[in-house]
Amino acid sequence: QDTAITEFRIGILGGENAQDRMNSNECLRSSIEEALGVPTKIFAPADYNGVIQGLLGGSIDLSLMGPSSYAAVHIADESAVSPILVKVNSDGSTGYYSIGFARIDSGVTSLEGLKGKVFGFGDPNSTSGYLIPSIEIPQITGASMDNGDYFGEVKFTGGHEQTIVAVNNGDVAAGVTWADGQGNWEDGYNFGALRKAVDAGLVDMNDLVEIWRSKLIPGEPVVLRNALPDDVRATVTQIIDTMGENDPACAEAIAGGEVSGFDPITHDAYTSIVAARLAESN
Amino acid sequence: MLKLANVTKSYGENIAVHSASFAIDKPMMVGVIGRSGAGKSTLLRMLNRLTDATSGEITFDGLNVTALRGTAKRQWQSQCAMIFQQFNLVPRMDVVSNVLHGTLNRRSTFSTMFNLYPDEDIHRAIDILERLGIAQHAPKRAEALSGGQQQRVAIARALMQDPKIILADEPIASLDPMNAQVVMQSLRDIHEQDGRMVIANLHTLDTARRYCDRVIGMRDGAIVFDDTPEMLTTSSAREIYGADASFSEATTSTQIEPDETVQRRLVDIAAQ
Amino acid sequence: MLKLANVTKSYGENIAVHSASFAIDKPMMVGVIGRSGAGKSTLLRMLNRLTDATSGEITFDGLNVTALRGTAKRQWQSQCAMIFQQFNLVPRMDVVSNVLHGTLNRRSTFSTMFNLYPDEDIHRAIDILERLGIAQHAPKRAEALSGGQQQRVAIARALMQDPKIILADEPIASLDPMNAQVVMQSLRDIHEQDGRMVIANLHTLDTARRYCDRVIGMRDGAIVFDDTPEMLTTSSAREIYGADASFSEATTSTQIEPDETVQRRLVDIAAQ
Amino acid sequence: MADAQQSHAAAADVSTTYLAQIKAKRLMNFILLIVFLALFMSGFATAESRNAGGFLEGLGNIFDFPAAMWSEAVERSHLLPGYLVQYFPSLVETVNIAAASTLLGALAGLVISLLVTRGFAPVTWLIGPLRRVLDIFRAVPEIVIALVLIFMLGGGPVPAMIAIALHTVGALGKLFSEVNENASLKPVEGLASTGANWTQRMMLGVIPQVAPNYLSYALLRFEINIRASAILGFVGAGGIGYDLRNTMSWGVGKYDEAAAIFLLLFGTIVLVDQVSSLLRNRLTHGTQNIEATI
Amino acid sequence: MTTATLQMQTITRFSRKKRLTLAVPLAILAYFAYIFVAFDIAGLGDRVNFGNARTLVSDSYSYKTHVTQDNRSGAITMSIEGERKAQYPEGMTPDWVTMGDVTTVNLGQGHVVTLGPQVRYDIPGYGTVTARPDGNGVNASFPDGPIPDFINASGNRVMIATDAGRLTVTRNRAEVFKYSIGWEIFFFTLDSPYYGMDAGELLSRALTGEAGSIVQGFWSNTMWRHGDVFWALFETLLMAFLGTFGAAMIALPLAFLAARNFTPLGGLRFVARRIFDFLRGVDGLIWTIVLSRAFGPGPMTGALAILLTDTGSFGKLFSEALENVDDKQIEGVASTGAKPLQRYRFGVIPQITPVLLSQILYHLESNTRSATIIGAITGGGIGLLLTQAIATQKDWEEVSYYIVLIILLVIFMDTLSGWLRRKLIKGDGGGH
Ligand SMILES: Nc1ncnc2c1ncn2[C@@H]1O[C@H](COP(=O)(O)OP(=O)(O)OP(=O)(O)O)[C@@H](O)[C@H]1O
Ligand SMILES: Nc1ncnc2c1ncn2[C@@H]1O[C@H](COP(=O)(O)OP(=O)(O)OP(=O)(O)O)[C@@H](O)[C@H]1O
Ligand SMILES: [Mg+2]
Ligand SMILES: [Mg+2]
Repeated sequence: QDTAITEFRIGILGGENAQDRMNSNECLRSSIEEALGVPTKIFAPADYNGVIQGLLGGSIDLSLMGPSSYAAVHIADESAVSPILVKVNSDGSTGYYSIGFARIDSGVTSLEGLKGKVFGFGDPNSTSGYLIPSIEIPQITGASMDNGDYFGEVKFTGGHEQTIVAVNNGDVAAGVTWADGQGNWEDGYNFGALRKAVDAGLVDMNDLVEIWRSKLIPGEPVVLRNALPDDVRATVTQIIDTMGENDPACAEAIAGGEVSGFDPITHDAYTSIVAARLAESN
Repeated sequence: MLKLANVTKSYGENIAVHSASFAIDKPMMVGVIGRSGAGKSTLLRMLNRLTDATSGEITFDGLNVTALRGTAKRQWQSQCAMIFQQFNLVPRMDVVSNVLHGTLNRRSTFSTMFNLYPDEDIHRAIDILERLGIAQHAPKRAEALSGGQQQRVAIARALMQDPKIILADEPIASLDPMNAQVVMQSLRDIHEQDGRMVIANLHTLDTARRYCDRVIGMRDGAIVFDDTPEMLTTSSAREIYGADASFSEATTSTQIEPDETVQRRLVDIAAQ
Repeated sequence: MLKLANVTKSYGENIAVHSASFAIDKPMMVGVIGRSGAGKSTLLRMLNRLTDATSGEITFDGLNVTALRGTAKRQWQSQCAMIFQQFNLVPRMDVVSNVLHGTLNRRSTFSTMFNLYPDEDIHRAIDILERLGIAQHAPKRAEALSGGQQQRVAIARALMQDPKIILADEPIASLDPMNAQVVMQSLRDIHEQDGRMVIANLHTLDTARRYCDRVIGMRDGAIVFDDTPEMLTTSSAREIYGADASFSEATTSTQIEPDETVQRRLVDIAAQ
Repeated sequence: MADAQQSHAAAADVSTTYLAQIKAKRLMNFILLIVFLALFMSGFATAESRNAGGFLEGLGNIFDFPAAMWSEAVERSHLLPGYLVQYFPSLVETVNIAAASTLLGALAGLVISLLVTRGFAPVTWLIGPLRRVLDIFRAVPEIVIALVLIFMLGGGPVPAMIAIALHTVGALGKLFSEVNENASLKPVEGLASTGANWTQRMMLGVIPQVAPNYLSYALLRFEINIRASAILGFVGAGGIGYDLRNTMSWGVGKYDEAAAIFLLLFGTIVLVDQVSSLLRNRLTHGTQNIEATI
Repeated sequence: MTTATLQMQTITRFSRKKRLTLAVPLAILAYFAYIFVAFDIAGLGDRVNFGNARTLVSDSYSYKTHVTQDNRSGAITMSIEGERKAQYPEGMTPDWVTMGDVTTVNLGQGHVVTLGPQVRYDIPGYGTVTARPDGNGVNASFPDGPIPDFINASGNRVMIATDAGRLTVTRNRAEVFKYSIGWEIFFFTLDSPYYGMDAGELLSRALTGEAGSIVQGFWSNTMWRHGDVFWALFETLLMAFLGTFGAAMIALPLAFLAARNFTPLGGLRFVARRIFDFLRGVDGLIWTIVLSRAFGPGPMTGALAILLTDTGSFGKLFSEALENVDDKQIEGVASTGAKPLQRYRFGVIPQITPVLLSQILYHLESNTRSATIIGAITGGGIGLLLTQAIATQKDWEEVSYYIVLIILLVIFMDTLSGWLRRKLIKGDGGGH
């Protein structure tokens, strides 16, 4: 293992504007830079794959990513990264749900109403936007997710925001995205992609209706590259672990919603996700 | 028939044709002579309406040609065929197609676009080519022909228009003397046999004398001579060509042989 | 000095030069004549080692030229300058740079890569251009010059090599008679004033007669004549050029005027 | 004698001027070279510092990705034919997008190019504005138009087709008008003298002259457009690019599919490339600058 | 041959030509018909979203100001486009909002909205709508008669969209949108001291020593982020520049390997050519993905991707140029005893420089466009900003801004490369 690093690189993803994302993670960047004493940079590629490749290739050191993306990295190279921390919701729970939703005026209220219609996934590397629903929904419908099998067509919209907009615009009849499932539907729950869309003024939740909800998905892990020196790993872990108490505003900014902080986690929590992903692979 | 009244064309400062007036009462073969830049081409182009006159009026059988617009103008162009010094054929198209272009004004845009020419037009085109002695080249591309042959294709296109007037702008200037004779003879024949009016710009006096019924001389845009060829003396030629004492007819001559030989050759060529 | 012994060059079946042998004992001006395909160019190219002889031996002052390889071969090339019919200059580069290419063999690869030549070379290049009467064109691109001027640049490049031998392969074939005289005169001057050996392929008998001290005639790859110009009778010329009875010197002549006039003109041109 | 001296003085004069000139030029070239190298080096340093991974560190890993893909593709090579069949329709869609947009773009480019060529244009004051329109069409990257259109029309091939067609109009319009400028006006005038209308003059007088060059440029565009259409698939415009992106970003587990799609796409591009350069060579000789203006 | 047979033949020939000339447009038509079906163009009418189109167009030349009342606390916030970064600071309001016990929002044309515990909207020509949100719903009341189309009301929500603006009332909040023309806060954000100043005043202040802070205010505008946008443009240009020139430098020596007259070894030539084909055939975008494993996201990855693709293109073009060189010049240089490198330098390079330069400059321009696209994937440059702005589907004015910048950049590069081409190739000094 390296004894010293010259640079620390954070990869971020999510639906917002690249620059907004960089701005909301600025607090994390500066505290890590201060603690490690090396230049620290943020990178915001357009899709999940950029960060995954970065972690695998060793050009990204830290990322907060979806469980499925983590699983993708783990499958590609077991020794590349490990999850260190997980987001804790404000009620103390960890984890979230994949939520299926449709426009209220379409009259669809459940998966049954969607037969023959267009269904939208987010990004193929998304846990809640693809992986989990692609396994759990067929168990309910009793048919595969192939085009024309149950749904008329299954599309990838490209990301959570795009799914929400697509459903809201009627481009797809229904879609899946993620939410913590706590709080009011009108607000888009306490946090998640729906809440962000509501806060950004993209949608009015009164126009939408929930039609399906997955089993609890383990929360988004903070992953750290294994090849980093131990002291770096320890320092970074320490900063984020105590973020909830020391700088709650920053914790919310990087988590993208109300959280109480971050708790330690290990790979064991994600074995089911890895299994799901392997099942989806060829 | 054809009447020009004070027809003037100016390009900015430069006056190409200056108040030209003349009248031609019956179909005849008219030669227009004058040195380079005298305004011969401009005069012919205004007759065909390729160029618009600045002022003055051209009338033909009472029709005010200068005032025509759009379809009526194109209609007039189709009755007043033009032959160019450089032939102005479509080089990559075959001879018959080039001749058939003479019918464009009569046929619909769509049908000409897709080569939908009536059979009788094709028959006529071949007849005309036959008459000009180049029927055997009908399927060739225009660019594959010699200059004299191309000029005859251009004449065929003009005849295809079935025009009242044929305008020829230095039709033999790009040709060797041999071919020049053939082309001029063809124009003369057309005039004599079909009774069409032919107006030809010529750059040689002897050609004008030999083939034309009337000669118009231009100098610096103005008409300075208008009479029968017999009246074209060396002194009047000097007047037209700029009164240079060193002027000699020989410098403009293209005559090559006594007539009999030419006639024999013409027959030979036609028979090829 | 220069000695060829049974030098042969064959291209597959085709034998371009067939067992050529001759010796030249002192610097002189040698003309090689013969009709197209006789092997003149091949002979010169073998001398310069642009082409390798198939068999035979060329020696120069005891040095076996045919056996040279690598640096030694290039060394030889630099002592044995070549002038081509088409000048073979670099047209996009200026005249002086082209002349300086004559020093390439002497200078290091690195410095020449960046066009870095010593100042004294540049001075010498311009002096040579001056001598050939084209110094005023020094900064121009070679492509901007007329044929005769370009050929003089090529001669300047050759002189820049400071060669023992100058080979010229039909140096005047692409030039008009006027320029041809200037170029031949320059070659003659170089021979006379610098005492260099000049071997020139020529396609006209009168040029060979007028400028050369010795004439070698080739036919079908073999040397069929080797003597002074005075011995070059019409009958020996017929032998060289293929014994065609219709052969007449006039067809190959480029002479334009009596000598005095040419000389005057040359002076005029040089003074331009 | 005096003459010789004089001429020698003249030569010295030429020498000094030439030396001064050549030294200025040398210095200029040297400065330009240094400036260029400095720009290049500092540009590279900037790019590297703004990049996540460094150049030298990354160089060793350059084959990781292809190797991962390769090993998976080899491991499950028996599935390959199946994938090729499965994704063939997507390939057809991509090629169709390219073909339709090239055709549309070439037809519109043909008309516009005639409208912007002096001597052919029926309305002279339109030449300037239309040329600016062509410039703008050429300047906008296809992806921009495609993304905006996807927003309005939803995903699928149509936005890609329109986006590529617009760009093609701009590119071909300009190239065609350059070809037109070299066309002879004589046949056009000849036709005008018979009373032919504008359409007839253009179709019969101009098109036969320029058709081979047009065709050659259009073929080259088709080649470029296949690539463009595959790329637009990446942003949701359908076709094989969309499948490639989905399988590639899934990563391990679907690399074999990605490899199959890549093979399809690459094969098509190479095929079209070879066939079109063969055809183009036949159509025009001396195509020195053909690729240049694209 | 008689005239009659000639005529017969010609007619047959013309009917063949006729069929051929008709066949081409018919084939094109048939193909378009197929495309019409295959791309389901008929169904496009259903899929097209005119609402989106309208948003896009109107957004790109206008902006909206949100006035929001939190119905629980009664707090009023005002911001442009509803963005937190563009909130009106305490004590600052647009002149059409009057704060007080109740807040009056004057939408113009007689449309007035009053916010407070009870929300009122006076709609000229219709009447007054009131709504009193509480825990049970919004409790709206309307003038008598049927509710018109521009009102969308349910127990939990009332939405009124008129030409003057829009009012939405839910249990939690009441929100008014007022639309105005222009790109507000394009130059300075609301919290900047220079906000709302006209050009004359800015100029006079700039002259009195505030130029630095004025530029700073513009540069660090948090809404439009001109500084970041500039960097992004620069990154895009940088990728194109590095990629193009890097490729040219690598391709030039390799091109000799692929040229028939410089590499007599057929095998080597074949290999070199296939390498070029491969580099070209795999598009830059795919190279980006391949390279991002090794180098991670960023502009260098993009530049290298362009470099790889263009090495392929240049290799092909340069080797073709090399095959067309004139041997006479090389032979001329060789005859002086020049060494091999010198032969290339003086016999070959001057001949191919014009072709080389013009190709490189053409590619520089077209790579500026490619760099936009590649940046969208690799995480750099204006392309990323643009795709992200489009993906979020709300900042269309920013999208327009970026598009205008991209067009200007490409047109600039086009002009520059044209100018350089004329200057370098036609002008003197090409051989050096
Ligand atoms: N399109 C034009 N624009 C400007 N000036 C023109 C144009 N066409 C002709 N001219 C000028 O008008 C004058 C007459 O030209 P015109 O071509 O009619 O002479 P011409 O007698 O046919 O000469 P030539 O024997 O050389 O064909 C010349 O001075 C010419 O320069
Ligand atoms: N590179 C080559 N490959 C094959 N044959 C060649 C080659 N160069 C010359 N030859 C042949 O060698 C013979 C002599 O050619 P060479 O060029 O030496 O003749 P020449 O006397 O210079 O003729 P010319 O006056 O036309 O220049 C000719 O038959 C020619 O075809
Ligand atoms: Mg004329
Ligand atoms: Mg020779």
